[in-house]
Amino acid sequence: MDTRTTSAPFEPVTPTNYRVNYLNARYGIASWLLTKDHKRIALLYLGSVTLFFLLGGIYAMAIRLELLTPQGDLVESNTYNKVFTQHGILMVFFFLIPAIPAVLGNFLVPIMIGAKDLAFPKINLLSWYVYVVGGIFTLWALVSGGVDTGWTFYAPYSTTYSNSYVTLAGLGVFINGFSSILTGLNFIVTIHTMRAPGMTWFRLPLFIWSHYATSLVMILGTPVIAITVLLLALERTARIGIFDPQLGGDPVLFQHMFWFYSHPAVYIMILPSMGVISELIANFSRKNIFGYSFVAFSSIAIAVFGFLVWGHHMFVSSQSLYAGMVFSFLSFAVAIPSAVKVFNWTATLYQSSISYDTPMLYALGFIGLFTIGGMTGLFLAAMGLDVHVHDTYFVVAHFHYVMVGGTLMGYLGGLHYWWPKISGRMYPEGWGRFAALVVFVGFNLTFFPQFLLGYMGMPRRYHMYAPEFQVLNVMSSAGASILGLGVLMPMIYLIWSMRYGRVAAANPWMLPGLEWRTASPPPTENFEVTPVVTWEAYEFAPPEELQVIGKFEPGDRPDYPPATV
Amino acid sequence: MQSWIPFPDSASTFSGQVDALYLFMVGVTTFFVLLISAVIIFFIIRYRRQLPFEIPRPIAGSLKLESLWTIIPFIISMGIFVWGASLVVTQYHVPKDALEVYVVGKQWMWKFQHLTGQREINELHVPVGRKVKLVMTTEDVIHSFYVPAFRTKSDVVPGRYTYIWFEATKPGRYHLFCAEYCGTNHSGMTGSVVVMEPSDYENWLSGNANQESPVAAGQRLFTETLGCASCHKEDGTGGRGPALTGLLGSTVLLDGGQSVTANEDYIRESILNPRAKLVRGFQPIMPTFQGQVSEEQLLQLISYIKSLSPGKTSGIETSAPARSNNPQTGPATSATPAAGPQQTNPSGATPPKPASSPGTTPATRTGGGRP
Amino acid sequence: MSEHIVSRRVYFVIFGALMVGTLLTVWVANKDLDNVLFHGANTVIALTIAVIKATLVVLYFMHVRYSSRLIWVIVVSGFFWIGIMFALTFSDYATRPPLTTEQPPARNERLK
Amino acid sequence: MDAAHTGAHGAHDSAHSALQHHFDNMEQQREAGNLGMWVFLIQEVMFFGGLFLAYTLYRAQYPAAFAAASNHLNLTMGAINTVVLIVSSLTMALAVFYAQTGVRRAQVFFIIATMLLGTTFLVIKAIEYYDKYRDHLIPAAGMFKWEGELPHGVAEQHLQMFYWIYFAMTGLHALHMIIGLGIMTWLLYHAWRGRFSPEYHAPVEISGLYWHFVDIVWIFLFPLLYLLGRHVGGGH
Ligand code: HEA
Ligand code: HEA
Ligand code: CUA
Ligand SMILES: [Cu+2]
Repeated sequence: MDTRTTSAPFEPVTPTNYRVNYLNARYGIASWLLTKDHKRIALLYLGSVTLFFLLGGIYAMAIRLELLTPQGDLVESNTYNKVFTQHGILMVFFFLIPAIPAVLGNFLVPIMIGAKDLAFPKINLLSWYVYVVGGIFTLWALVSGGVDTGWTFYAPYSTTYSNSYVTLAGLGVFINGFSSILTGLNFIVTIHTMRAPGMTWFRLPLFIWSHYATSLVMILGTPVIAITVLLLALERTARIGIFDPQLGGDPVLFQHMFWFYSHPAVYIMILPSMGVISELIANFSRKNIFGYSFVAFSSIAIAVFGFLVWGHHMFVSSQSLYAGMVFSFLSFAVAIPSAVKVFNWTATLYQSSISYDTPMLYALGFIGLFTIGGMTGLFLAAMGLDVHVHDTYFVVAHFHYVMVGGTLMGYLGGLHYWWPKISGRMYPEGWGRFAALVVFVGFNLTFFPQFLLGYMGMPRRYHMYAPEFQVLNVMSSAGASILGLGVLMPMIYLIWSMRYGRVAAANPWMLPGLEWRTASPPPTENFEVTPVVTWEAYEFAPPEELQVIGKFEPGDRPDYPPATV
Repeated sequence: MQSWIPFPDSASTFSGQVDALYLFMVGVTTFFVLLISAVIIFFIIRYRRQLPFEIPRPIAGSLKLESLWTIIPFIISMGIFVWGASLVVTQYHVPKDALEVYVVGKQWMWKFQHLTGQREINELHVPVGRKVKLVMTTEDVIHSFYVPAFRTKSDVVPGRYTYIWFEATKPGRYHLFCAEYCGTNHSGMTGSVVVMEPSDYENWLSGNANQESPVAAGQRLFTETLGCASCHKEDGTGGRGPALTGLLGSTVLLDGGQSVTANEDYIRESILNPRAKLVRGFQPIMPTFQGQVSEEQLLQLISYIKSLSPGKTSGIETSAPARSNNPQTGPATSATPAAGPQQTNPSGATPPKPASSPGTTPATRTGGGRP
Repeated sequence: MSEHIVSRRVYFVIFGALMVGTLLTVWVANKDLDNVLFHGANTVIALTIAVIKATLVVLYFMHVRYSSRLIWVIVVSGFFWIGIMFALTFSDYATRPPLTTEQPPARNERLK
Repeated sequence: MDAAHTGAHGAHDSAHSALQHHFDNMEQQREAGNLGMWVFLIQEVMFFGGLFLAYTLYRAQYPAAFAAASNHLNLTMGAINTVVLIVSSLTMALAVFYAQTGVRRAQVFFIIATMLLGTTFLVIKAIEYYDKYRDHLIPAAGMFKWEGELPHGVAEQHLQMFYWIYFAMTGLHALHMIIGLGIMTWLLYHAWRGRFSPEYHAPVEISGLYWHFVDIVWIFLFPLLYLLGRHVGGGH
């Protein structure tokens, strides 16, 4: 257990708090708000996505409270409609899509490939500001009175009938899209051009592969949602346009354009998390990933084929049956690379050396929950079944299994795993494991009953429901309160650990990845000297051989690294 | 209604088939989840870390295994695909001999009209053991007609007709939900489908018999209220406007050389936006009726025009793709005003009413020019 | 890896070709080719000319002809993705029961 | 493009004043910039792609209306603008050429020429917009009025829809031109000060890519908006 403390005998690096690192290289608000250091920008993102997650979580709690009883007795229906819409918008666009790429990806992509920074540090900072501006527009819509279209903004309700602040919220989503695009652009260029000597494509950690795939989706998909919500907002304002049938338009075209992005967007959400899971599984079982290249290319396959299936959200929308069949077929095809990943992760554990640290618990939870979530995706992709369960709680359960049980688990696991690198402190392991357990139990209690509800026919976005659905809804609400506690715990103890946690060593887990071969927290330029990579990904070695690159002396060279505010 | 396993009522001819696929999927899922969980649990116990820094022997992978777990899931999923796709054809392929009911969704209620004239709101009475076809549209936003016990649903989309069908197998009262979010009272846009024994159904019909049938209502609109008959003749044999007898399901030659199959959507468009498809040989003299007829009245007109085509159902059999207006001609080259040879026109009189411009009546929220 | 400098001559030749393309496309747009060639010929020709012009700009003005394979892949994938968007969207619209056909109608005695 | 060998040892040119701290050498920096612009342009392709999709769908659905509305556009101005943009692409290409060869005066001259042509384009576009305003063809509720008789088989709202798409497409295109002019101003300043040399001229090159892309968008917009359907209506 004590392997992660600084007292490890072969630990070549001295404690961090003596040294100049990216956190203490500069002080003051401006040094954060104007920073071009990818690590600081990652922290800016960490703060802001957490804020949006809390807000979205509060909305989730409001949903679950309202649904305790069949009558609409807590809030009135307009309020409820705004609550789930805003829950969806905040969670999807302002939490889950940026969560892993913009926080963990931003922090780790350059370090893992041995670069000093992302290719375009200013654009990286710009992306955060764009995100913030998009967020402000959305929050502005929320405080002005909210938006009630559902996160899917379907026309003609959104263009013509809704009396809420659709335009503002749409602009928020539009602006936020560019933040995603800029992040993706930065990653693609960085991964292509900034790899350290010796870091060949097949030595890249799988985290990088999955971020590369994610970036492809961000670049190719996000512009389409941008133009779509822009047209929607303009149509709402000008009362002329292309989506409302009263104006000669076609509401189904809106759905095509919306899902052209929003289905690939679900892979923006899951792919980075899959990258995290690959790291966790390999590193906590001290074993190279089984079938590295299959896992790597399955990410690319998911990204590419993910663009071919959007019509599975429109099986009952009056889309042509033939198109529906094409989309259904392709949806099944795109499930295969996900299955390949799951099997490879499982096989990696064979004859390995598994530790039960918190990140690993999240990773194992991920595999189980993602399998359930993904398999229920196949229920939905089967047209005959989707006709029955479309727009019911079955869909709600499906996507929470993949988004919360999948992505959120991966995010929490990754956050714990890299926390020593990010903050220079260990999180409390006991609390970590306890919280992971609470999250797992709470999660299943919340969302499993929703599958049953969905098959029974309870439609989603319902403020009141038929009395026979109550028992399962109460179970779900009870689970949600456990889940809420579960996710609140890490927020508290991680913040606590920033001050009171044990000081982390450079390589607390004794792992070979490049991020573990620099100080914790790393200096501004990540490495004192550019590393030269001579080892494969997940090539585990005895601790003596895992040298930290460069020399860091306590209190040495206080002016190093050069200022890059 | 509630048993200890939560499961919905099953009350249509294909609800059992949907359940079968569902249970099969549950089986496949359970199998894979248990398999993976069991393997993982076995591994994490068997291979738990013994020494802090042990380095297990690396294993690169295995092409055999990779192919195995690519191909097996692929085969399984293709099986599910075919099953699901054939099921949807059952669900959405509307049989010809079905009893027709008109459905109009509106924020936030369902309006029904039977061919025999009965009108209902949020409650639909149907006989057991009869195929029922619903011709559906909406006055405002998208709604979705969903009867869980029948395992079927379809969005109702403004500006076009969608169709579903079912054959109830068990008398009873079943939930009807609006499944597509449609605004404030979406969750209140519910009702029930009452399935009755044929005799009860006959009683119910005769108990509510004194309402005008849609055909009669359509005829009244046609001849009196809207004055269609002044051009199309009372019996629909045509005059300044084209003949409407035998129209449904036939192919109509258009000005400009294309032709269309006349179905409900075509008739609807011709009423609301008569200039969009001009029958060859006729002048564009017909005014638009946009804003003057409600969706229900449109359905009545359509059913009257249908009644002029005895023995014909709508030209459409499947429901989901029931969108009509899709010229597949190259852009800009069709509907050429000067292209087709002009046939003689019985009378070049001016329109009886000034054409009010479409699209300028958003307040009335009655559908619109069709996309 | 170092860059290739395209000569001025190439630029002027490409420029000339673009101007010719522009004149051609305007000239041909006013001819009614529906009856001369086939229905929709004007559209096809106008788009073909546009694609050729765009290709010239991409290859020469934007130096792709002299660039690495990666740039080629990026350019091609951009247009490929647009293709996906069009193909699958129209797989819906084009397979809805067709209303308009170019064939003469099966029966039009109603018209009398 | 493989960075694995571009290594840490930038040797001679790592001292160039334009080298940013996180790059190893000028070659890597140039490559990153170039690649970044291409990736950005692909994003732009998809952005405009959504509009092209809507355009294609509705042209197929309302061919007569789109032909009629399109014939109402000013072909002469559209054609002149096409020529103006193509010439500006040539001058831009030459600006890049003189940056690569390090001729400062010619560089400055061609950047200015490009800017002037870009401005000309925008002015002509503005005149066209004004004409549309005068003819009540602005697609907004209450502002659109088709004068004269509606053509056969055409409903006014479909004419409106053409103009909606026309303004959306050309408006976004013009916005890109304006941004392009902003970039050009920045380039001009640095070219003027002799910042670019055969060793360092990536910004000129990258801006060139952007400018040519905007030209390409117009190469498609011109036939789609102005030309298709001419042969049936023959102007107005
Ligand atoms: C992280 C997000 C995420 C992910 C990864 C997925 C993954 C998948 N989703 Fe999901 N989905 C959503 C988020 C996500 N989805 C959201 C948010 C919605 C609702 C949007 C809304 O309407 O608001 C939705 C809705 C949705 C629908 C529409 C439902 C409806 O509205 O009617 C469909 C239909 O096909 C679908 C299918 C799939 C499929 C086939 C996958 C596949 O990629 C899953 C692949 C994974 C596996 C298959 C599991 C692993 C496999 C094995 C362990 C081996 C066994 C495998 C086989 C036998 C094949 N999803
Ligand atoms: C990333 C995506 C994401 C995440 C993480 C979540 C998280 C949760 N979601 Fe959901 N959800 C969506 C995305 C997401 N959701 C989407 C896209 C929709 C569809 C919207 C639509 O239909 O348009 C949806 C809809 C949706 C519904 C359906 C509403 C309806 O159709 O009527 C429900 C119902 O139970 C629900 C519940 C929950 C719950 C209980 C959580 C829990 O996991 C949340 C747990 C987290 C917390 C509870 C935060 C902790 C904070 C506190 C406890 C408060 C502390 C207070 C202070 C700090 C002051 N969500
Ligand atoms: Cu009507 Cu929901
Ligand atoms: Cu999807």
